[in-house]
Amino acid sequence: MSHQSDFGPDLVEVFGPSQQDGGPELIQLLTPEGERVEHPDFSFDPGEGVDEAETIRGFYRDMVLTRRIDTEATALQRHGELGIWAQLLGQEAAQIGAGRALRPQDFVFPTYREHGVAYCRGVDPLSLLGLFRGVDQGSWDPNANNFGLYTIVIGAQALHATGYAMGIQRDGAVGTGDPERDAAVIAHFGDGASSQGDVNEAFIFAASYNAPVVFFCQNNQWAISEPIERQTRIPLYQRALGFGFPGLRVDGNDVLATYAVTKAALQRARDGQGPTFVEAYTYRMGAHTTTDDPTRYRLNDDVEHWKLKDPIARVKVYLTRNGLADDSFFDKVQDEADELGHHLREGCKALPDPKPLSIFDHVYSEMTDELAAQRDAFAAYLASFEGTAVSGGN
Amino acid sequence: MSHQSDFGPDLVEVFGPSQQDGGPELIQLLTPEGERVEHPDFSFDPGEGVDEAETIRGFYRDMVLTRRIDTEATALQRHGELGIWAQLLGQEAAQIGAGRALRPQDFVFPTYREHGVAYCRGVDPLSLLGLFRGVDQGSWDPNANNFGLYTIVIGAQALHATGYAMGIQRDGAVGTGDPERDAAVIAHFGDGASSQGDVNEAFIFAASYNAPVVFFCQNNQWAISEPIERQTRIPLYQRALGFGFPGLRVDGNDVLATYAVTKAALQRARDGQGPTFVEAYTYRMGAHTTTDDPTRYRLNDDVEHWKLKDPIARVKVYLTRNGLADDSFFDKVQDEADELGHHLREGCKALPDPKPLSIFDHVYSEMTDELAAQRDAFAAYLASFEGTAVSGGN
Amino acid sequence: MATQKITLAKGLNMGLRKAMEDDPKVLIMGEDVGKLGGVFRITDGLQKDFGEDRVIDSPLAESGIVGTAVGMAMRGYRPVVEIQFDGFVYPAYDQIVCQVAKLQFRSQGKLKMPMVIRIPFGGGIGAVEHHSESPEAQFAHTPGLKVVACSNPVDGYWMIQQAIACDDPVIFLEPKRQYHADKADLDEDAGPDPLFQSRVVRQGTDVTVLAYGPTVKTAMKAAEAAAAEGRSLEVIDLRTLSPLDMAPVLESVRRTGRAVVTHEAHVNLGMGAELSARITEQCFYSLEAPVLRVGGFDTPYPPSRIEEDYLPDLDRVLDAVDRSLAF
Amino acid sequence: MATQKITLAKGLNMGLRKAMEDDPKVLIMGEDVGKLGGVFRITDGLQKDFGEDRVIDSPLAESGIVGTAVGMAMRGYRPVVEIQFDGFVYPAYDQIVCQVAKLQFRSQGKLKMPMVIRIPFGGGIGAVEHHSESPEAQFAHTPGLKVVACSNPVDGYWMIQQAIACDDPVIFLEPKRQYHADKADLDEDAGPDPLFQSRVVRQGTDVTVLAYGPTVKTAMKAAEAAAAEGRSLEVIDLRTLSPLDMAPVLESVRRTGRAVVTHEAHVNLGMGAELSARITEQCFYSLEAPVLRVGGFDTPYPPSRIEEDYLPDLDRVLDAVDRSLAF
Ligand SMILES: Cc1ncc(C[n+]2csc(CCOP(=O)(O)OP(=O)(O)O)c2C)c(N)n1
Ligand SMILES: Cc1ncc(C[n+]2csc(CCOP(=O)(O)OP(=O)(O)O)c2C)c(N)n1
Ligand SMILES: [Mg+2]
Ligand SMILES: [Mg+2]
Repeated sequence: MSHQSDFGPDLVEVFGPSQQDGGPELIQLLTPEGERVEHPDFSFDPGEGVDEAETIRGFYRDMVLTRRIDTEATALQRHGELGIWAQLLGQEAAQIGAGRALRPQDFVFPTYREHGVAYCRGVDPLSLLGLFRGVDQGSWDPNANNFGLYTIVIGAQALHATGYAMGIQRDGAVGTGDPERDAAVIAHFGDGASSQGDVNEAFIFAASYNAPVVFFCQNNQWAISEPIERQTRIPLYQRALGFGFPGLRVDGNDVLATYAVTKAALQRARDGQGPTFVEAYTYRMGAHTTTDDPTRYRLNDDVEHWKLKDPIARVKVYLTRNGLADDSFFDKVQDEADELGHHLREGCKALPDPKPLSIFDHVYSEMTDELAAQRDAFAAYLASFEGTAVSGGN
Repeated sequence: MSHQSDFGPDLVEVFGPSQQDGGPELIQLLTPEGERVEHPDFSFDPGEGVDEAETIRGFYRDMVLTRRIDTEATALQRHGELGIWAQLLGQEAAQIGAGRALRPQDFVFPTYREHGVAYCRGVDPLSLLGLFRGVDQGSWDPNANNFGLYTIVIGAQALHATGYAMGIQRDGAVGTGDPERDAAVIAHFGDGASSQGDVNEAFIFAASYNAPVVFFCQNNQWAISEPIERQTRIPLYQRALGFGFPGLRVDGNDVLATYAVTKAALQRARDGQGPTFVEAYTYRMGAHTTTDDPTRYRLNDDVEHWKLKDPIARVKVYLTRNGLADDSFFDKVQDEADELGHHLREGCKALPDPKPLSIFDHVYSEMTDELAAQRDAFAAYLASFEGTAVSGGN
Repeated sequence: MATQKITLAKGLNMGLRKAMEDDPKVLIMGEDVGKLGGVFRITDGLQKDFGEDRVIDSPLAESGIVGTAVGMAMRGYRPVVEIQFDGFVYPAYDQIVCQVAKLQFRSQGKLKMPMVIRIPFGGGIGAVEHHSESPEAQFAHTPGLKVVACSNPVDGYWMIQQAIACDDPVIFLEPKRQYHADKADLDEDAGPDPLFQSRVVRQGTDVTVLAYGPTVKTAMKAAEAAAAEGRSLEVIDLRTLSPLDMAPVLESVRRTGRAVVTHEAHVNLGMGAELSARITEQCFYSLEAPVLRVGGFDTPYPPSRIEEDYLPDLDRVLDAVDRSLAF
Repeated sequence: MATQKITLAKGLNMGLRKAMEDDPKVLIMGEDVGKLGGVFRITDGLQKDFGEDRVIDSPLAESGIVGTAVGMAMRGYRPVVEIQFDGFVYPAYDQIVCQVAKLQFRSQGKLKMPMVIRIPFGGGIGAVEHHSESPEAQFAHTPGLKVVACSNPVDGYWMIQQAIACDDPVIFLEPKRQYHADKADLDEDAGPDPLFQSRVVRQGTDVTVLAYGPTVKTAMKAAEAAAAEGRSLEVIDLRTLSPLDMAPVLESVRRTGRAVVTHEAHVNLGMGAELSARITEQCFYSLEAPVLRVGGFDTPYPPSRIEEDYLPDLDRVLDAVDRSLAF
């Protein structure tokens, strides 16, 4: 039997050195050193009659502004203006590559970290701060930019995305060949989320109904303090093979490759060819959130190793070395970033606190008598303090 | 892009004709015609110094008795002695093959249909009836035969099995090489259960901790009225590949192959090589349960097609054709079956109804005062009717 | 239109059909709801007539069913989810309480969540474990959800249509024991009562008995038996459990001074607890006795051979009535 | 042994360490409980000292954590599961109510389920959605589970050890807002009260205030403020929510004739409803006023900037006390 009991994958291989940088299956079009490279299946195509350099400069700008959103918000948290902030430092290329691959009619289901994708969809970055400041739970209109609300319960949105995609199928907006009509959905989640039942059920439903959804997983190597090895012992993109749809691992720090792969996956969905799993292989350079202390669980060496793969630096090197952008361009982007920073700093402090009685709003499409009575009683209670100072506090 | 958007599995192929009988990957050692065949990786090995024919005759006997348990219970339900019964007709080889591959120290987590496995573990078939009669919820001691209670919530037991296996690891009862010590767990579930989050999470945990568990899925092609295609669009055994452990598809109507494959998978687990997914490819010949009406959702042709693959008939043909068993043997097995039938018929009617006050027992390890008060009040209430006839009923 | 005699199962089936005819956005999702028509046949014939895209057999995963229904609702559909049995709603519990219930609040009304989750609930059918549960209190405790329970064929027909038309998520509880029991006359012209209104189904003067779903019949039988002994029970079919419609309840208790609540769910933290608390808060000086509760015991649901001992029946209701009157 | 000053977080950490030292079968499972020591550091240092096999970082799946813990318990271990935040217990709800709660009953006592599920609960920490929930009523409504809530560092130290020693599954609620708040003196020689006993923490004569977990502090503050106004409040820290320890509650209410219950959970079907119902059933003639409830409103938990308006505070407790006395 011992021969027969000796089958299955060789784990040493799986997380051996070959994997450290994503392994051979990593799809890359722009190296950390800023060199363009070829890939047999994927190439960077900005689209009919669109200037390539212009597009890449646009990506650069997007990533710089996205990073600025992150650093400003982090600073605002330090200054007590935000309760907490989920940092995306290091994941700019993954988010801009995915965000720019979308068409207006596509719909996005984000986690709590998709600030770059939100920016691509035209959501005012300021409105992202409300949730972290505690003045709302997501103030943008999901249907205004086809960008859903941040979802905090890990994995829940993967099912919403699949259901939304099933709705698109029922609207006959898949596989018609009309580029303005055919739509797809992208579900964002992290490496840790891949362990949740909901995410795996989403794979089941998407495969069963061949739903037009792209499962976009940013594998930033960590779920708070837990390394990717705790969630999977094989490369994560291979999870899709168990459900009968393709899985791809792209260099998540390479905006060109992420754009190309996501665009292909989205088109495949719009064409009616069903779901795709995209693993954007990247690294969480910051803490899990501003309340986390990564020094308790990870080595600085890793972080240093990944610094060399910075998603923005490689594009800057590429643009400069090939004379596709000059200082005036970079200065202009810098100025825009400063403006954005100003907008966020000033805007954040100006975000109005909700009114106490708003607690009772929108629990239902119309307030029930039961709830109205509770609200009125509370209003009367609050009124009873007018003039007098509430001693307050618990 | 259209080229690039054109990747992924060809679904026509997946459920095309090649799949109908399990496809090329089906592991088979005894054909429906009763011919022994070779397989490159698996062979039937009854174990050191055990007579092969004797073992196969034993399997035949096991399957006949198991089928008799099923037919008797079905009849008892028709006569109103059971509220419901989950039939296993057609799945005898899958259950006996798996059940006989176990060692005493292994632990079994069954569904509600594992009557054949229960029989292999030495659980009195009569005690299986209590649950379906409504006198208990499983009256056997799980630790007496290392056979857990029937679990009705689909998939829940897959996690229990994985946790139990993690306990075995902590007891140092894996990979010691001591055949009396090393233990494994087998988790039974169906094709429909493979869609539940719990089952997929069990795959995640088992892979992450390399737990000594065998996921034994009887793909009987149906989840009540839903065909396997609703749950997966690729052969189910391939699900395991997405989680990083081996998956195998065995002819679940071939007791020799099921035994060989399950035995190998269990040994692999005991050896510390981790989980294996075994898909026993079979067919639910009966209704889902005695309350189901399959004529509403499936064609008789399928059933006829599968009749030709009967798990018992092929063994009888093999034994007779090769002169390994004579009529006296078959008669003896028949007599044993009749005895068992008698035991079940008489025993079932004799199963005592639970006492009303037993409702309050074993809710907690010791009855709480709160519950004792409730019980006493109910006892007093019941006593108040003594003599008088309770009008009763809702 | 002529009246017709229908069972609860028929009423629900007709109501679902009507809702699907009236609004093309209405979808049905669940396990075995298609060809089989559901294990209770409530969706019988609907897939045949409305197609597989509107009557959707789902993979075997409740969280998946409710979670994808959320996405469909966001896309503008009105999904009606069937949970096969009460005891199998729990894998979907997270999606229901954290997503379905909260999306309107989270989005400050920018998103609507017009979803109905149908749950055959309660016991008395001789089933195995997990097939006879009464989970209503857990949903009623969750703000953002509405919870209703029908008790008869005519309500079944109307209430399911009203629940589907409601822009809020509605947990729709169906007393499975009644599915194929008594028939009633449906007169479509008569029209429905508002969905979120309780109804006095028998007038009385001595004690108010509050019931919903399967216990309405129990309460009515108790009232008949009591009448024979010269006691006049007023019976209220609550129909809506969240929000509660307290007006008729309070009006009644102020008259009778006594109330008994009966449900199959565990007494501890069951609907009876909330009703007792509210009645006492609002009728303190009218109460001649504390509100008494008759429900399932605070134990798991027992094996079916003794379920009738576990379930409230007319004798236990009458016993509570006696105790109330003895105060 | 000398007494030492500890926070609730420290008390729980020490209690867990003690339990692991005393019984090698005790295991800790959860997300980030290892190197990180949990997001609240309650398991700080335990993996370092007891190893990865006893302090187990789990994949990110709550149903998986609780479901595998069930299997470990069946194998003879005593798993202590950490749920990272109250709002994330729901993916495990099915395993908790259908398996953890029922296995002893299902097996007629042949199986034990000695599992502790630790849940940091309640609000007031300025967190985002799902991080400030109070799910206790849903678990207390489930027979087979025991539910306790600690309110101070010393109880934290003892109660966690007692819960781990208990052969029944215990939902162990920790008021996260108090983790690093006030310190208290732990005198190990003093020893604990029984786990399932409520405790009068302040004696009074006018109104009985019932609280648990985070609201015990609120109630104590209210009692002080009331005393300044010449009103004497008796405060009871319930400590156990299932089973309830009604004896001291009834004894107190019979003396004061008035009761106010306060908790952060929604009022509708919260613990206050059950306490009101039981008190009214058992002290009907002693009550001078209905039992009044001060809790979270019947809305989802609001954005943190207004959470203090949502949460019961001393003013709202005093307001209820006034209303009770005005009856
Ligand atoms: C159901 C649930 N459990 C636990 C948490 C707490 N939590 C928040 S983020 C996080 C880790 C998520 O890791 P990953 O999916 O990799 O996403 P990342 O944060 O790395 O982007 C955890 C455990 C949660 N939000 N939801
Ligand atoms: C969580 C849950 N949902 C629904 C059910 C109702 N149900 C009982 S058996 C069954 C089908 C199971 O199919 P499969 O897993 O293939 O096992 P089989 O019955 O074919 O052996 C369903 C939906 C259940 N028991 N548990
Ligand atoms: Mg991550
Ligand atoms: Mg099946």
